[in-house]
Amino acid sequence: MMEYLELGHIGLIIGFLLILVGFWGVLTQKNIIKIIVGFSILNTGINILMVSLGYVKGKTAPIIDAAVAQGEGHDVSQSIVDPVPQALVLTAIVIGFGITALMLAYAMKLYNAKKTLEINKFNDLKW
Amino acid sequence: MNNEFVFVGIAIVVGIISIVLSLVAIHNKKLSVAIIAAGIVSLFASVLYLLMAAPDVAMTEASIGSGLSTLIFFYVLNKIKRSDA
Amino acid sequence: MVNPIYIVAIALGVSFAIGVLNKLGRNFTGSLVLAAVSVMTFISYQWFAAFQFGEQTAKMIYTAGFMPPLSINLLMGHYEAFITLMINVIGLIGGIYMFNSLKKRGYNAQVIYLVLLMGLNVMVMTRDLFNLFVFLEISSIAIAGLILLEKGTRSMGAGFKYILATSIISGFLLLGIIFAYYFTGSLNLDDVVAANLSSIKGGALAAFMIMIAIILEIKPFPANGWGLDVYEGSDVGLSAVISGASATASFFVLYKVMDIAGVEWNYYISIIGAITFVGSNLLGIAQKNTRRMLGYSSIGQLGLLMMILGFRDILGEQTPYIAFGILISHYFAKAGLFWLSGIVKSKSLKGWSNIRKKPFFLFLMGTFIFALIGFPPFPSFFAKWTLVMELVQTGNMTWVIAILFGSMMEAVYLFRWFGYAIKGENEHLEDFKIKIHKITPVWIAAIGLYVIGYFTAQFTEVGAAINFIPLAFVGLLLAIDFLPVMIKNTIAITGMALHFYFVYPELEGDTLRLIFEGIFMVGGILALIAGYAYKGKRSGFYPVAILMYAGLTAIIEAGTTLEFFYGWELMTAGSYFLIIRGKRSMSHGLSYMLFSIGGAYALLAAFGMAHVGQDSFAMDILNTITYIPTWAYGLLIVGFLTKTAAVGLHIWLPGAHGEAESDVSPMVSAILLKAGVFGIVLTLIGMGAENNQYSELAYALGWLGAITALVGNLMAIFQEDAKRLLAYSSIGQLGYIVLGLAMMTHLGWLGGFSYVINHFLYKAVLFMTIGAVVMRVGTHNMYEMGGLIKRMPLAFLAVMIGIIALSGVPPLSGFAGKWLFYNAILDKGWYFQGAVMFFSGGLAFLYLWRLIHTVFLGQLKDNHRNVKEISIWFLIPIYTLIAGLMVFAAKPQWVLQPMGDMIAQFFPTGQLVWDGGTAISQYGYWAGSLVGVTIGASFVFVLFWLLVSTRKAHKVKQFDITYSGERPERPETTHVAYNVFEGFYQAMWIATIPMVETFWNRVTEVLHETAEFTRKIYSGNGQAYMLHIVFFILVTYLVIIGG
Amino acid sequence: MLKNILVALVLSVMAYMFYNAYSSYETRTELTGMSHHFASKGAEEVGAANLVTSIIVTYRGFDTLGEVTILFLTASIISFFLKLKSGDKEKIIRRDTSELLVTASQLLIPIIFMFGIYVFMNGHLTPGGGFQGGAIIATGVALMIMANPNISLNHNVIHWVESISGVSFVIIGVLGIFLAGGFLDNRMFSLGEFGDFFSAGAIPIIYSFVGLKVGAELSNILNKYQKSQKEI
Repeated sequence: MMEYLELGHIGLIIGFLLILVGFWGVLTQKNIIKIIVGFSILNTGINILMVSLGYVKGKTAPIIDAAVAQGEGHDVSQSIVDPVPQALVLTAIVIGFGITALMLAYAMKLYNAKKTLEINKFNDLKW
Repeated sequence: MNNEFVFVGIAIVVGIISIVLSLVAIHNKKLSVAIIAAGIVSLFASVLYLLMAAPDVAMTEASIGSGLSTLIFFYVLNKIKRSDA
Repeated sequence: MVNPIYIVAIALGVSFAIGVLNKLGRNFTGSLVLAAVSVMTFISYQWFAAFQFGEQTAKMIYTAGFMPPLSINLLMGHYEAFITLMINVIGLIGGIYMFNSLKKRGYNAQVIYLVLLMGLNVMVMTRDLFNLFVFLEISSIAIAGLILLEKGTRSMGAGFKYILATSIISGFLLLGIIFAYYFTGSLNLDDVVAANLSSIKGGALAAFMIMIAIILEIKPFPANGWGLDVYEGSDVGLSAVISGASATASFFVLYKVMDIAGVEWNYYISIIGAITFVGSNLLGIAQKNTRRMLGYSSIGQLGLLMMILGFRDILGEQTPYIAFGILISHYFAKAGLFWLSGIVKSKSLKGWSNIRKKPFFLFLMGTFIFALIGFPPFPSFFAKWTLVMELVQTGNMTWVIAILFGSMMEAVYLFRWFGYAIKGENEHLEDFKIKIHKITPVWIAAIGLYVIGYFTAQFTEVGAAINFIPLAFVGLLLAIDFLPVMIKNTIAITGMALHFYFVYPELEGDTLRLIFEGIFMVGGILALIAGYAYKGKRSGFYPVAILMYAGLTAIIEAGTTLEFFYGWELMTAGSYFLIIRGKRSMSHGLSYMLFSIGGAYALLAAFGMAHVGQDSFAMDILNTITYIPTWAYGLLIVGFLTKTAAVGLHIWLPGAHGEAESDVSPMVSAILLKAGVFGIVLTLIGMGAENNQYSELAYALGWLGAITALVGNLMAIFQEDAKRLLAYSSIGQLGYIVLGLAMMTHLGWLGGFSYVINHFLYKAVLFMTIGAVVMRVGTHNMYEMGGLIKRMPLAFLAVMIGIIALSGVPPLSGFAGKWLFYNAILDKGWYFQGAVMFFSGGLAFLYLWRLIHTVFLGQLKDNHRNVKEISIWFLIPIYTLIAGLMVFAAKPQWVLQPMGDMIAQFFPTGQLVWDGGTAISQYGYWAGSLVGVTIGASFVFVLFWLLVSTRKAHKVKQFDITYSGERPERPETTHVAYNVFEGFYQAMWIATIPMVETFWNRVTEVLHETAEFTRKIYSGNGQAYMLHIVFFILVTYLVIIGG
Repeated sequence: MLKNILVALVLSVMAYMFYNAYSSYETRTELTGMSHHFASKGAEEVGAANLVTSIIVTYRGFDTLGEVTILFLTASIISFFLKLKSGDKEKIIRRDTSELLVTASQLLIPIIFMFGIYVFMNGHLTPGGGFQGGAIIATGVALMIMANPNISLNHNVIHWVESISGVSFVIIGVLGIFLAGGFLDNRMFSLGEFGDFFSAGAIPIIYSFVGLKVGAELSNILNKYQKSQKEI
């Protein structure tokens, strides 16, 4: 049991749960703004998941300062967490922001067009 | 080692709160509440990132994920409310 | 060589710079964007050329100067170069097409377009999973932005649904990528492949998520409502780019990525592809909106490509060739159709009747549709051929059936659409403007298809054997379509004569082929002579007529099954166009096309089976089929029977032949039907001729022939339309031929062959004469004619001779056929079939007399008082053919003896013995000239006696009729010929229930209803679409990874 | 309601899938694969103390280019999407902006800008970098707009900054091909003394351009949204 009480596992669980909650929102809410909120929660979940997968137990941030370097010859790889997922998450956050902004612009214009935010009202194209 | 346990404790608390808040964000009828809740979820996520030794991500999440996103959400909400009036 | 990274650098440099340069005006920025795309095109072309024509090997480009997996690397290999070239070319042409619509929305739209292309390029080249994700997002977002080029709520809704769907998909992709990284410690595609994810615990799930996301990008059925909405709702230029560039890139990404998932995924990909291909094409049937229908078709084609990708282990080295053929055809054809739809503007299928007065539009549209269906000479034809050959070879018949069924469905809706365009009922023709920058891209796409088709053929040994000269001749006729009939007709006839002259030496000695080639070529020339009777330009007639003849002659000359199939499809296409030229023949043309395509697919499958175990495509592999041979021969027979219009497959014929133009009816009846006969002859030879091991097939075929003869003749009796009467009569006559051949004896074949020649001669005479009469009197209905003997005695004489020959009474050659037949039946012992034949032979008299009696005898109608004799241009071929009939009647041994020698190769026993002009069989003898003299003498005697005995009969004038003081409201009903078979009808009405038609109508209805019902899942609700996606993912998950 | 049950069902399958993924996870105790290389050789190869920065700017600089492009794309789409229709007049928002907000913003904005610039210029040494710095600058812009809703941001400035920094980013990338190992290689300049401000080759320069570009793009997006408020 104790080995699961660790940041990686917890992050993973939180991430998965947020993804599920996000999907729930995306698939059940009729209001477009709510759907977008669902997406942003979904994205947050994925990001937490990514960082968790890069976490190495008990290691510090991947910034090589005096505390990490500990003098010449020390292998830095023994003391830091994985920097790659962090770089990826950074990218993912920015992409997520872009998409959210775009969705919101759409939401605004869709509302302008039909004065409603109900997603099932926008079915001019079907079948 | 001690540090780690404190971190785990904080993470669990933060996690539970953010899941509750995310449910609030999905189910609250008021859009403004939903947006703020989602913003706070994002903010708590950046706390988690800090715990997991990812300060860069934490900064980005805090500024873009919870800051600018929420701001845009409110722009849109504001616009929609105003055109209702 | 320019480093491919410059594709990115230039695109982004220009995009970023436009933020400042936009002050110089939108035309400038637009041109700048096009210039950038040109440079990108050049870069990818340069690489492609180096791979294709040089010795270039794949080049890895490392960014940041570090080796992967540390940094991101791009690969420029042969395929990458080709795919990026495709993307950039369509980007360039499409950019020209969209120039104005982009300009209208400002420099931002122009920039987005450029970035979209850049994103697609990188998607193709990158070897890094996360980089793939980033650039996939770039292209998705760019598309979501460009959808807004089209204003209005519809497109906005479509765009929003698109973003929602792609966000879900990219979420899964990201999850998959990060797990793949977690398990393998690398993001590099090659590393991940090498790590063999599926062998790691949990790795299979990571691979699953990546794969399913990429597959979803290709919009698999049914999780593709969002994609369809985009095709329908966005600017057509964008739809063309999505279908041509974006779908191509996604497909390539799937190809690139699928290695990480392990071999068992091949199978899953095939299944998803098959479901998509069949499902989308089925739903396309119910579609009335052009763009959405094209969307269904696009998605369907991508499904087919997915199937091919899944088969890559089965198809081996052929995979790239097949995928290339399908991909490039779809790429040009679909883009071309989208572009066309942007010019025509009409959204509904029926509105396309706008273009019927614009032959070049029809040409373009036809080119694209035929390319999509996989007709020659387009690349898809060769690809589909190879695909079916390889699949059958490896025992994957089920897949072949799925592919052919899906293709059939696609043909249904595309040809229906084409039909609307050619002869829509819609009378309000909205004219549209044609802008040069919009039509040029369409032309480029069409020409590209032809050129690439030619090179695709050259690529394989068997394809390189195909003779493209006749097709080039068709192209020439198309190019000179603006000239008057006189010139074009002469050129066409000269061309055919020259062809026959050059081919003749090759066929000398091969009597079988010579007979058919003679019918096709000589008959074709004679029928063309009648064409001089037409005035004006007769736009579009000559290319399609020659197309049909090119196909026919290709069938005869075919040395390989591919050449045969190639000829068969050309012939189908040409005859389809010929048939639909008639006034009311559109619906018949459609059913003709569908039956023909169905038949062609049966042939294709059968050729595939024949190829199994025989490392050759030569025609003689048909003689030694070993793989489920009964099925193979059965399929061949069914395929050929669609062309001979055997009962059950005949419903297209009466309308198609009856409504065709006067000189087209003989072409499609007397000449074209023989192609089916030729095919059956080849099949029966293949079945072993005298040593036939498939007697059950031949037996069934025999009965089918007998019933066809009966039904054809029976139906002919009910016709009031002279040309339909002849058409039904043809069905019956072909029944005789089939029965004769099916007997598989020397005499049976001799009878069948003499019918082949006879039917050609007299049916050409009859159709041409009646057609010419119809041209003069302006109606098909016999009861509206009458007494025409006075106005057109030569036509009367021709019809007279024709029906004597047809009915098989002596002295003309029809009797020879009958005599041989009855001998053969006695010989074979098929008495029941013989009885049916005998009965239907009697029926023939019941309708034939009407051609003389109703049309030529009796009172001349008022409005026909001044009609002239039929045109001299019809009389020349008619009397030439009659001369042929006479020769055959007088000297049957001239024809039957060599024919007998030929048949003896296959049926050495039971030959007819010739004694000079006298044929002797075991049941009696027949001396053609003696019979002729006897009958001729008795005929003269009877005529003389009649003349003498009716000397005193007085002529009845037009109004010399007693009306009993009443004037009938419809005078024509008093005509003796009107409803003459009322009594017969009451006895035989049961035969007139169109059971066959009802059956096929029911089939159509069921398909239609299924489509109509299924497409309701596309409710238009973006959330439902997301649910579809999630559902798709999870169902696939449960199926593949399971519990 | 039926739909919610269906969704719940679907999500439980998804939860099952996630459970499978979770159960294959084991706590990581050491770096493997490429991350090991980054940790042990990264500082030496690229010369940046912040490994995340060196990955973002150099090793995976191509991704970052894409990322910047995505923001650029969204900004472009939003600006033609939310563009006022010709003929629409902008309305003046009459709102009393509080004295406090105006004063505070006047005081704060320069500081925020300075901070943003500091963040991206020190990206190779400390946490933060172009994206964070850009976001901070955009926040300053947002504050500016909030303090005075009728302020018309000088488009030209934003566009010039965005354009020039974008083009420079690409040009530096191309320079990398000629001066160093490949596109976006930072070693075209000397790596300098590890930990110095002027070190890590081109990273500070690239990250500054990224920061400026991201800041301009985000400000652009915010500005468009703000303007759309004024649409009648």
